[in-house]
Amino acid sequence: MALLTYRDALNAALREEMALDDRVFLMGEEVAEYDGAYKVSRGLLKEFGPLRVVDTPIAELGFAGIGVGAAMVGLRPVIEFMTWNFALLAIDQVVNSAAKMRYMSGGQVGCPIVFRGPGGAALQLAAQHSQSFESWYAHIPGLKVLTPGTPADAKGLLKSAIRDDDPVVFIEGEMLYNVKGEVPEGEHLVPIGKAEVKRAGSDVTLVCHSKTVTVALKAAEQLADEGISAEVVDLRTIRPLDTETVLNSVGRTHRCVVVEEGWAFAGVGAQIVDVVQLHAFDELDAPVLRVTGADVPMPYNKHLERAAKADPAKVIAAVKRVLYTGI
Amino acid sequence: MALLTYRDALNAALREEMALDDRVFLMGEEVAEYDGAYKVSRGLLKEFGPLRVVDTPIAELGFAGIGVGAAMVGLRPVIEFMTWNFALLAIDQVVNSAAKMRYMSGGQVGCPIVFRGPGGAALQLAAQHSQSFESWYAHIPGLKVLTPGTPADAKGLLKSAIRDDDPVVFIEGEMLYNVKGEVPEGEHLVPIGKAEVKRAGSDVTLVCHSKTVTVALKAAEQLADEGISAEVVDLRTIRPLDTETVLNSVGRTHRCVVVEEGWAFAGVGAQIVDVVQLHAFDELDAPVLRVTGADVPMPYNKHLERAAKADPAKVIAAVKRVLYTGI
Amino acid sequence: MAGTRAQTRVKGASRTSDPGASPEQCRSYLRQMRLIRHFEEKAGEAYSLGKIGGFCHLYIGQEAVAVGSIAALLADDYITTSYRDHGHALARGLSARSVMAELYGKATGCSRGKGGSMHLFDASLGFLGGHGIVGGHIPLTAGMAFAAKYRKTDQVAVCYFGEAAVNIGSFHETLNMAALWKLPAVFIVENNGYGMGTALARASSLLDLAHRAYSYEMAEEVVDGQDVFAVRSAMDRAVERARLESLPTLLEMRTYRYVGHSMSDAAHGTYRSKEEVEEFRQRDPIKLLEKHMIAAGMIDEAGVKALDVEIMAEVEDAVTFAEESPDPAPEELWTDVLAGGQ
Amino acid sequence: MAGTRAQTRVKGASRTSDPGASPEQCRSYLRQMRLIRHFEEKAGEAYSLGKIGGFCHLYIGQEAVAVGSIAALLADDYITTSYRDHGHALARGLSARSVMAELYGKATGCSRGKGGSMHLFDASLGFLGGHGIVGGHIPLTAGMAFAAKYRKTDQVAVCYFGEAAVNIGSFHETLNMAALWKLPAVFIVENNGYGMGTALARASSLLDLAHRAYSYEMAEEVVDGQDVFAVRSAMDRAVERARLESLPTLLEMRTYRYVGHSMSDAAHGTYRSKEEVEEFRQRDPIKLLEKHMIAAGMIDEAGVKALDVEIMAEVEDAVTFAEESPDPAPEELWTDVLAGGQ
Ligand SMILES: Cc1ncc(C[n+]2csc(CCOP(=O)(O)OP(=O)(O)O)c2C)c(N)n1
Ligand SMILES: Cc1ncc(C[n+]2csc(CCOP(=O)(O)OP(=O)(O)O)c2C)c(N)n1
Ligand SMILES: [Mg+2]
Ligand SMILES: [Mg+2]
Repeated sequence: MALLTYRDALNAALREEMALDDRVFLMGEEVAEYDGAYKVSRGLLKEFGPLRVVDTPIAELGFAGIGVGAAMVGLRPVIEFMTWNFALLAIDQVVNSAAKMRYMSGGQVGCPIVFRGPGGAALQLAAQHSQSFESWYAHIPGLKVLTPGTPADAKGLLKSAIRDDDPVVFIEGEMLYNVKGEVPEGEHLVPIGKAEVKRAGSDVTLVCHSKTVTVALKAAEQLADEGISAEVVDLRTIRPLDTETVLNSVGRTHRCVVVEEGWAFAGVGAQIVDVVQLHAFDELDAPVLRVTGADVPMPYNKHLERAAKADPAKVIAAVKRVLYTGI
Repeated sequence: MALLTYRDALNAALREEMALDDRVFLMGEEVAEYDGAYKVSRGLLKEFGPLRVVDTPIAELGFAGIGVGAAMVGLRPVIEFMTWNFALLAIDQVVNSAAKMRYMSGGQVGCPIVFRGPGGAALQLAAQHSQSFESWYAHIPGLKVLTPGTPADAKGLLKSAIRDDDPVVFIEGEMLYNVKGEVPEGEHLVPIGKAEVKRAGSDVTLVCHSKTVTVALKAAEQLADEGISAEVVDLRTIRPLDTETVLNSVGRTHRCVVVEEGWAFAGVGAQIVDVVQLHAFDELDAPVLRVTGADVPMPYNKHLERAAKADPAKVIAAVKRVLYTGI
Repeated sequence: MAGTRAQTRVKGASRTSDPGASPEQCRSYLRQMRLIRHFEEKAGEAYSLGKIGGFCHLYIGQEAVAVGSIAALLADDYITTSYRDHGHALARGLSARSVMAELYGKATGCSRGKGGSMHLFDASLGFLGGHGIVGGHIPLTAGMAFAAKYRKTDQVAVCYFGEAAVNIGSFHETLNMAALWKLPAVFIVENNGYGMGTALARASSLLDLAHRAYSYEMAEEVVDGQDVFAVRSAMDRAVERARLESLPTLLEMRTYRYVGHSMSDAAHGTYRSKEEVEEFRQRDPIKLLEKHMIAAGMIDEAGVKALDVEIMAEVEDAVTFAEESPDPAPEELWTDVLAGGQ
Repeated sequence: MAGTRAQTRVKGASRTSDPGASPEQCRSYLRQMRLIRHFEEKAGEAYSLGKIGGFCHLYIGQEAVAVGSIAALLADDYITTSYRDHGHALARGLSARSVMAELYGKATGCSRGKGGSMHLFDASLGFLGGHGIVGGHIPLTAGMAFAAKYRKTDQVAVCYFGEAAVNIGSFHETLNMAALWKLPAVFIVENNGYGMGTALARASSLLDLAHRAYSYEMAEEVVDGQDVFAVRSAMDRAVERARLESLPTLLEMRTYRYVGHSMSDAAHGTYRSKEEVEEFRQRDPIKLLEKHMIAAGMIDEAGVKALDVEIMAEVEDAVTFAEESPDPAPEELWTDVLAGGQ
């Protein structure tokens, strides 16, 4: 095991996959000479040269489409969006080109591409720079959507994403880049479509992903002090969703709280609720509760911003409600 | 009451509001000289002239942004997207400009704009032209999302949308334009945020919107023949959601099926499920079931396409499941 | 201010240029153009009969562009185009059968009935769609050119789009990157004068669309798109520039569609006059080529007739094939979503 | 192929042009430019102390552009700019207090603490943001110009953006429509040579960005952005063209930022050398103006000092005001989402 930051874990995944497969290249704004806006691509230009680590103009729609075209003829592009907020400009290429290509060509033309970059809010970046779009992408058949919450998952999932034959939306936690964690040495792959129980428990299931994994784990720790045993299920992959792991857990705990960074309406959590009530209707001892980002554009002021975010206190309050204790 | 097509009802709403308020203008591809790709704007150029009915180049991002800018300084633009599929190119302006403007300006600058056009699948238009995005827009705070299912609602909601001080995403049913229905004479406004019970019933609640209103009503009719009484709740507005009307109905029927045209994952129906299980947990006699579009890009072949769509037979099957009869 | 407002349309002569094309070459052009024309007419009929559904955009009048330019390509070059794609597909060598069957939505169609008229594909011929979002395929093509450069092959990627697409962002973003990165691509604007019902002058502040290339320091050329030889020779230059120098070119082909934008649009009436259509019909690319060939003694009236009979039979066969082919199996709804099945 | 590769940078003289501006005018320019400079330096300090959060993009080095161009506007004209917006806000007359308080996220900030550095607004001054998506505000500005034309007022809408924004689709789409519809807008590219760490030549195939206007048959001008008089006079021409003829202009202002892209980016080291920054500092717009004024006898060293003291006090006052102002009330989280409250 090596102790790596989430950033360096991603960097290692890119480096290893680029070394293994010369069809893999990285393209995006500032990925080469600047080593990446968030330094995820540090050193890659030096190692792989400018044909495989490509700085682009500010033209998200264009370079996303260039990636899709290259993937259609067999390369394996990794397209970095400086953040997923800017990817709104490119979303037509993700949804109307990448996700549909295989189907509308009758299976002839695949699109093995990874779109990656940070999602969610950082600190005080305000309304246009603090958004979570995983529920949007997960809505779309033809895409896979990955949201690692730890350095190990970041590395293992990115490597799997690059090897995958389908278009993958890979959303990194902007606040996670500096987080350190143990990453297995050597070839470390995390399978797409598999959630993981990050902490076992018996009283309530906390479903989370990306940045909220930390939030849920913190809440679970504090709950443990109060004698409440929370199981933390990290989805890791949003699409295809590992309903089995979620249902197994809820089948044991009979109570569920879903925690996500994004907005509530038709968010990832809504889909989890749907799945849980559908398949575990008779198992549930309380409605599934959701902790989400506040239903407002993100404010700049730091106190307001803090209040807008999902945090352990909100999770704990929800857990107490599903346990019908306290409040 | 007048018998109007959905198309003509929209046309009347535009005409009336443009006559009432000279800040209102219509802009989009082919809206003027061509009378609209779907003829919704028929005759408006003649009546209001080229300053108020404006043909644009194919530049969705640009003209959506021009609309937002005009709205920021007090005009009331109605921006037509030829279809919502093409609006993916403009989605940054809808989400990052229109929806955020009031908030990030600290309340100074509003954005009274209507983005409208047809959504959903028509007939054999294949993968890139057959998509429903209402759950995406409804995910975003700062927007209102309207999806009329009848000519009367089309007229009344469009008039309300144009008078509204917030950005409104107005999604018309591409298959509904030729549908006829009674529309009240004179000033007819339908309030934003109010669902409507389109058919009363006592055994099960069918929640629907846009094109699936017809689907649900047909299913209800056939169910009636089998002695099952279905209540049909047409959401009409997706955001802000009228949870009260939905919950009132489910409180009486204790069973609920949500029908929508779009994909399942994190769709509108997922949010309805969330709301229902949260607030009517103890009222529910069965899990809430969902009937959605098949989780695939839309195929061209007409038989496959038919199989991909929500239809009365699928609704009836779901109803029987929540009633634990048959199947 | 630069960019003098030139004539929107090349006031071409009533005959083609004469590049000294061989009789075989000429015959091949003629055969392809007539095949496309007949195919399209037949598709239009089938549409009216309800055998073909969805949107259907015919290429009638523009045949010389696809035929003359695709003739300049090698077998492993890449081609993409918009929804108005039947002509390009046939010129690239997709069989009339596989294209007609696709329009019918049949399992034997080139996209196995899943793509339809707007999404024709044949990966084995480097024919990579058939795309429905205006401008959407422009960056895709640059991506294919990027791949060619990346792999150090000498492939060329060619992209066809209408003149209305030059006003959309992806055109701009892509051309800048293609020029900046010296990608072996040819961007072909088929300027048929209208984007649906909107005349060029009502959509673009610059009428000489080829001059848009100046913004990217890209090579450009304006071409008489009704003259198959002119198309071919401009394309030869562009392809050479791409293949040998790895440089992109913007070609503006001035052409015209004789029919409506799609099957639901009348050929004239709303946004253009019958007279205008008639006038442009005078420079029908097929007639021009025939005239040249007859004058050059390459074919005579009887030869034209014979060719027609042959082509009619090919198209009839395609229709029969399409009619008789099976629909995709119901479970096909669920396949091809992801690589490993869904 | 058009578009000769000119020098990327105007090799300006070591003094300003002299348009015979009045002493009052000159003094006002100087005051504003120095205010912006001091304000920015102070904001940088406060950022380092953790008093300001988020992204913070300073304008140091580019002051002559905002000051010289905004001086040409009337009170009811509209202005938008990118996230690098402090300079424009101050030049437009937002108080140092309201801008500093916004950077501090306070309730007294010009956007009530909700927008922050990137989203400065003052609707009463027609200052309509402060936008964070590159290119996103370009069409908004055209929309404001559209509104002016629609209402038949003679207002002008002005849009500032960096040179890296010219490669994005919305620039292209908007300039085409602005030219086509003859909108009274001025589009100002502040060409400071870099988009974050990317030099112009690595992002744009054309280096003479003003020439991009040819694609739209739009008027254009290249301007020495370090010379406040040159900026003013070019802006006068553009504003007149907009106000009197209702025609848009693209102005390329050649300038330079002395500091990093944002607070987390070093001034030099990665993508440019210390020497380069030093070289450009030689043509500091403030120094150039002072030199002119001193030579013309409009001010002396003591006068400059006195002005400085005054400005320092104003900025100090702004800081104190910001420090002492209250945060927005917690319930402010929920307001301003919709018109009627949420
Ligand atoms: C982004 C987008 N906007 C609008 C449409 C609808 N649409 C389809 S074709 C077309 C006109 C295109 O004209 P042009 O590019 O000149 O090509 P032509 O049809 O003449 O071949 C429009 C507006 C679309 N498919 N995509
Ligand atoms: C669409 C989009 N892509 C990327 C970014 C991230 N970003 C912010 S500023 C910037 C560089 C812009 O450079 P330029 O336009 O030259 O303006 P300058 O910062 O020099 O003032 C980038 C890439 C963004 N905000 N929006
Ligand atoms: Mg055209
Ligand atoms: Mg710059």
